[in-house]
Amino acid sequence: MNSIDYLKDKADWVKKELLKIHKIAPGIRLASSLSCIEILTTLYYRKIINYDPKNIFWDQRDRFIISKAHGSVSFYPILADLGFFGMEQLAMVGKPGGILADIPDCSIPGYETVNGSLGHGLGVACGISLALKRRNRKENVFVLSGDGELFEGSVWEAIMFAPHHKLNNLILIIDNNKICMLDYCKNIIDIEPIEDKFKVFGWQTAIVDGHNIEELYDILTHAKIRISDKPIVIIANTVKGKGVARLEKDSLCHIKSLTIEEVDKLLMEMN
Amino acid sequence: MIIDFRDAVFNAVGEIMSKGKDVLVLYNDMGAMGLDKIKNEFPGRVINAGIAEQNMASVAAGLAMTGKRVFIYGIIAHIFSRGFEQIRNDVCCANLPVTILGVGSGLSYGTDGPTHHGVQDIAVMRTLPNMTIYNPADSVSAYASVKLADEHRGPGYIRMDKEQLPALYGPDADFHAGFNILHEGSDIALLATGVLVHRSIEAARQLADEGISVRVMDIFRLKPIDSNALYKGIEDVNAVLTVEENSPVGGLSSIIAELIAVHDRKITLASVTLNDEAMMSAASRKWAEARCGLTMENIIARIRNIAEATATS
Amino acid sequence: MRINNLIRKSAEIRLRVLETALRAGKGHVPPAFSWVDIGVSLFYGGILQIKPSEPRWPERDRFILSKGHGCLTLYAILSDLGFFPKNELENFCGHGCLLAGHPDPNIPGVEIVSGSLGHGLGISAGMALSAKIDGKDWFVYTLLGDGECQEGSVWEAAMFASHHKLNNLVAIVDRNRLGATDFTENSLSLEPFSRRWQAFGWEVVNKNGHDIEQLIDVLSKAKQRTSAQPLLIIADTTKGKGVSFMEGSPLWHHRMPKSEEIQAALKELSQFKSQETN
Amino acid sequence: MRDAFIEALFSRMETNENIFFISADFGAPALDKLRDKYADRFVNVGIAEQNLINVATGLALEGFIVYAYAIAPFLSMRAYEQIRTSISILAQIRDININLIGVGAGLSYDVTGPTHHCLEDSCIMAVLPNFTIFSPSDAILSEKFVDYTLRKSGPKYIRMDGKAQPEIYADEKQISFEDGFTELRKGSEVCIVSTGYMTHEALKVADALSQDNISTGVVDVYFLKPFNEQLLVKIFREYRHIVTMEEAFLNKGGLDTIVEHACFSNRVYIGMTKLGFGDKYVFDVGNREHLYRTNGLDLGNMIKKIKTDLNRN
Repeated sequence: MNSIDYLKDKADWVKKELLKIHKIAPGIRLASSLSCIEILTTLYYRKIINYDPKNIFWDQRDRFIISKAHGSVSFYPILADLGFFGMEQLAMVGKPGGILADIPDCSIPGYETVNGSLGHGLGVACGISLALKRRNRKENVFVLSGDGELFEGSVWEAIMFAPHHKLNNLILIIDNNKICMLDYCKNIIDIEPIEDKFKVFGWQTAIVDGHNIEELYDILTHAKIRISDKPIVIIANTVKGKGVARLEKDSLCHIKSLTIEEVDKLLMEMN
Repeated sequence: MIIDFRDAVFNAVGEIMSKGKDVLVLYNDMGAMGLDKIKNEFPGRVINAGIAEQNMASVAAGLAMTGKRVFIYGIIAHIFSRGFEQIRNDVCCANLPVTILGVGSGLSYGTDGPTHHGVQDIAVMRTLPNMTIYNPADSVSAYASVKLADEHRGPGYIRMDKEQLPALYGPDADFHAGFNILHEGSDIALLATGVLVHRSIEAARQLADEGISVRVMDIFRLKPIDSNALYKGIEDVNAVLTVEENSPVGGLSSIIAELIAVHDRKITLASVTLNDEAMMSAASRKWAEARCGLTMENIIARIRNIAEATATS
Repeated sequence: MRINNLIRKSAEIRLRVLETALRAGKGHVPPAFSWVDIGVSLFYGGILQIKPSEPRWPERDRFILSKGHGCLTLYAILSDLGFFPKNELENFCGHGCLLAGHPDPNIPGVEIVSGSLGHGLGISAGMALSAKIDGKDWFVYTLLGDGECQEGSVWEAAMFASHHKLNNLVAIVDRNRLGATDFTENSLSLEPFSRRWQAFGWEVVNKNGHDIEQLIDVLSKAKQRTSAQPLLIIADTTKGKGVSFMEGSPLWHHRMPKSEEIQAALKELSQFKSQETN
Repeated sequence: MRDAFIEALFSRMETNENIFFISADFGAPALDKLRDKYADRFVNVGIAEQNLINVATGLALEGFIVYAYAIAPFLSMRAYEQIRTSISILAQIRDININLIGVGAGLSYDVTGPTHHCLEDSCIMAVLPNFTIFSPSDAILSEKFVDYTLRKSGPKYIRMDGKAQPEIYADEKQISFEDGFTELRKGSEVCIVSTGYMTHEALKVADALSQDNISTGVVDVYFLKPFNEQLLVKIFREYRHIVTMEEAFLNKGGLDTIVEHACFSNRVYIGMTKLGFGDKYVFDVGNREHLYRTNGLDLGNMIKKIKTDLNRN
């Protein structure tokens, strides 16, 4: 099977597992976790990101910081599948004795830092990138951030910092699903066009369809080739609640849950 | 009757808004049903400031300086800490009528993890001069807290539990003292705040059957403390146990230690608090409470121990 | 006031700033010098509608000094205009005096507590929003330092102000290119500065921050603008302007001149007096 | 104090390649040569305290021993949530050695107004799990602490006075980082417990009291967290009155509260006098001495207060 078909299959599987998790942990941020499935799948299943599940803090790993941690429950099945922890954990999300919580934290293998409060990931990633640079190491630092996070001033401090220090080992992927918790971002504070802002702040930019695995694979592979001394931002346009019609249409989908019947119906359709 | 804290609080805010057009609400993209209601009722006066807590506090100060009465709403864990310096300099230094409505006291965000736990905010907000802090244990006192904060016309902070809790107070209850006695007793005073007031009352009831007479006081205003009045409430007992779902540093246990020291009283003082550690995400509220001894069984056991010790000494 | 008089006023204010700092042995002189001409344009150029006899006049334009460490200039101007007696300057940082090392609203004419950077623009946005809600005509003028724009909170406020179309807000950046220890472009570069603000939805104009004529020209048109955007004036300035050896030197953020330096500085700043007699 | 610390650190950077120094555009004479010589291990992040903390975290995760340097109130309060989330919580899971150096504890920036005052840092930092809080009273102590920071991982907050202070620890053997405090003077009646700048005042007070034949001891506590409760309580028991002295707010979880906690929970019931600042911002203008006077903390007043309290017992 070629890479793209393989990744598409994996993305489907991740989505099914995510829905199953939602059945036992209705408090997870489902819609936000749905919008980044293809991004996570592409990063991990074709080793765009280097990792070693047997040696989680392997010093040659690429660092991956999930700043929108609340909306990354779709990362759980991937980590389990790749052997970061046992598959049985997926059935214990949010349950006593399990290691996986509704909002991921740094005690989970595969997560590098504490998140769950927005606007920290990029700054911490800047520190890591700087450390790697100063040690002349070749690993990359990937950050997955939400778009609503860009409202936080701390993110802009980091956005200024990275190009100033020529952190071209830093690749920021924005899951641009255009919805915050309560409304479309543009109704709260309109930050579009995001790309223009990054450009004038000294970043190399790219825009992709965040659900198109072919495009993602292509751009992420290229992003690792350092052609300039600028940090790279990939604005991945996505749909919050992707693949679930009821969520896709709802500006409040961040806080919406599906009923067990709805999940079962979706799972059946996917099979 | 069980009413959500947020509903009670926003009912009170709505009433205040209907009386004066200069009342505004800002929130950091954090919702509540009660908020939606006032948003519809008072268009243009309930503003989503975005996920930008620092700016929200500064904007609130700017609005308040030009004659507005401002409420700001968000998750405790983020709102008190992300914009702390703005709350301190812009709101408290200038002593402005800005009331912070925070949801998620203690571990009420449970498995959402330590970034969402509101366990340090009492200690931190208590350092702010001019700040008044309310930690209501039910929706009736939550509603009253908003009204009291509004009367006060200075900076205020109201903590809300995310879970629904049964009402402790009737409609005629008076909250001006900052605390109320909810269970009479004469041997030991159990001073509780927030969610654990409920468990404390239940513990006192059970202990009454064993012949241990426990007075339960709901300390819902944590700053300022009416030192003399509160001291009167514990003057006659042998021992005090403070109970809170909060850090062991700077919270109710500290408040009462300070109070007793000021009055030079030789009194047995013990406290039930969370541990000085971050509760990682897989920790549900129940799990964490068991870990730190906030359970009914442990509160009762602690009181029995104190009762024995004070009886023999 | 004619432009020449304003230039003279600037020189007078600079001299007073230095004298005040020397007397107290304290204070940030170069960051005060860099915005003297901006301050003179605002306060003496017919821009700010204010009443020195009634500092809290509700219809006044608000002036927010966000870079609080530049307060010596504000003190000199406010005392000169009669907001408080001039002899208060003599007691700057003295025991029990009115004027502290950073401004607070106990001082007539001062709106906010500043001294920590990155607060003023958010507060100003709140004030401007309040004026919009109430349908008031007054404007908010905010002076920011350029190093201050390294604070994330400034960009939060920048987004907020443009989103809420606060065209009654005029921010002026004192672009002296120096922070406390280094050039801003060395510590955390801000350029392309005007394009960054434009990307955040602001109308931006660049002016020479020591050219009073230019400054008054742009400031006097601010209230007639039809654009919905808030206005940012990037005023290119020189930190320590007016004393040649302080100008543009990173050493001088809060250093005090020593004996010969004092004489030299006073001499340079007093030149306007001799010019007058000519 | 800070120069002694930075000088010592500078000399360690020669052999220890893991030391990284970052500053939020805040300087010191001793810092210039560090920046010149070790340009690859120094970064000025700009006036961006929040990012200072997050960058520190990233560097520490990659194995650097990080020193993050800024003015104390901005470091501790502007970036409070970053410190809480990216350092305090993370340190429970990951081994990170981060040393936050805040300059300007208490009122050391006397005339610069309340935005630069820092009367709350000991409390707000103490409430954060996994932190060590170091509060030195002189330059020797602060210099000696450098090797401790290299040896002992984990997050630390170092609150330094902004002004040079006289030497206390000319005899370095008196310093014990294991104990976290030094009993500078032994006595039998009054025990003054102090930290930071106030230790210098404490020694003056002790002199005055001793002249009046009141046997006075002085304990300089430099580890506010972890607080060596067991050993200190043992010392307290040898006295009949305790005086706490800290340049901080009173009754807000600072040194006074910590001492009270320690006493009550160990059933030490002796009289207590607490010297510090009341619940208001200090807007008075003047040097430190003047501010002490306007806040009732001039030497004469402090001694009078202690004597009054002594006579009451």
